[in-house]
Amino acid sequence: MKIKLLLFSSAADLAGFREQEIERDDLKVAGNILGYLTSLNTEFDKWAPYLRVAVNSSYVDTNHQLSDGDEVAVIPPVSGG
Amino acid sequence: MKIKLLLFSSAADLAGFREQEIERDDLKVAGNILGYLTSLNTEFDKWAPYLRVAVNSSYVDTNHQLSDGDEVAVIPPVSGG
Amino acid sequence: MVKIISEPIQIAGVISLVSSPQAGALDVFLGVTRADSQGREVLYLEYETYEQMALREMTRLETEAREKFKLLGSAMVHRIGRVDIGEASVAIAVSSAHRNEAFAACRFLIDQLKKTVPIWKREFFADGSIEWSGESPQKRTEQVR
Amino acid sequence: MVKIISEPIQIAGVISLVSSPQAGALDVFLGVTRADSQGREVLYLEYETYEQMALREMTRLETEAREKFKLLGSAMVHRIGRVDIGEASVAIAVSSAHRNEAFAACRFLIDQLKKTVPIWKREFFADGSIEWSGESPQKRTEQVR
Repeated sequence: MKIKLLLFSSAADLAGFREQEIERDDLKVAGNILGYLTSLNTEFDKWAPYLRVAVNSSYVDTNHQLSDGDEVAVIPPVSGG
Repeated sequence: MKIKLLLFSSAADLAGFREQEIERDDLKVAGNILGYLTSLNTEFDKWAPYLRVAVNSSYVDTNHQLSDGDEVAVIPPVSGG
Repeated sequence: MVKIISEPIQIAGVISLVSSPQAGALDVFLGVTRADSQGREVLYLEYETYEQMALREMTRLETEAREKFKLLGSAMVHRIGRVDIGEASVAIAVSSAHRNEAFAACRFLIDQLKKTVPIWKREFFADGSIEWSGESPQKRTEQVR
Repeated sequence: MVKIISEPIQIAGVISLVSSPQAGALDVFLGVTRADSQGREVLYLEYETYEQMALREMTRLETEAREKFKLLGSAMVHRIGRVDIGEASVAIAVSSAHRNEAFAACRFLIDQLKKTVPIWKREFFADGSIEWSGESPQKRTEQVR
């Protein structure tokens, strides 16, 4: 699976980057992205309950099937307003 | 009793004036002003339940004692906003 | 801060009256002249007031709102005279640390203003008729029918 | 009408986006940077966004509000980048025939915006620390203590 990963706010700080093109066989559903992030920084394990995933600008469930070319965003708790 | 009477909105239309200095022995309490107005135009009788009286810029009960020099205003249902 | 004016309401000016470094939320309500009044076409409105008492009542309402809600600032501005369609006749602005109080206080102030502040609206209809708004014996009779 | 901008919000312009000859009531909410965040002195805020998705979410919320309430107009403008004390980070304006809908819709839109729109606030404190606002595992731990 080849996707474009976008990170924001505290998630970008934890990962050390904001945007990455990734191609990995273990990315099938949206939730897999959190496993990938935890492999980069174990702090992501604690963050998992707070993170939502959006695919192509819409929130999705963790079992949402990914497709090649998807833009996958990790959304920490929002604080606009 | 000598007072300054102020009328507004529909009350001014019914009476045909907006302001009058009046001196009358039968003005003791605020409610008496409605009797005086009815003597000018019997339509005021129907209006009585809709009119409030203010003395010196504050709403008062109909049994509020008047004093010489009071500014007495007849307040039809308000419609600001 | 309460005001009665005859010119168009400058909304940015009203908002600046309530700003505060402690304010996190501002709510602003505008009452605007509508082209429609219960199905009848309106050309414009005219407002009159018992100014001295209206200012006193508005000040009393502000004091009450500041006691009921944790307000940092409040302003009520009512325009009198002719107000054309789409123009604001009243602006109410409040500021508070958080939005609950701002919304509740703004709602309170406009609701109370409409009940007690001596200001009267006259509607100028497209059919040529002119009527005072608000309760009257005539309207009550019409409703009963 | 939804917008994300980096300049100060011009409130009169936001209001003009929702005006309508049928509108009798406009409600405008402003979220403003406070000098105080839970007892700590704030110097300024910085907002970042996932812009494409934020605009999409804001548009979705407007559509939902227009279905739930009888709105004549609505506008949501969020500012990003640095926002100083006393400046507005967000403006929401709605218009409707009567005030019930305007107040309810404005409240709905700011509440939902704070829940779902991907915008993040970073607080720059007077003591030199810099923190993302919003829920986090650290804050949860502190609360449990």
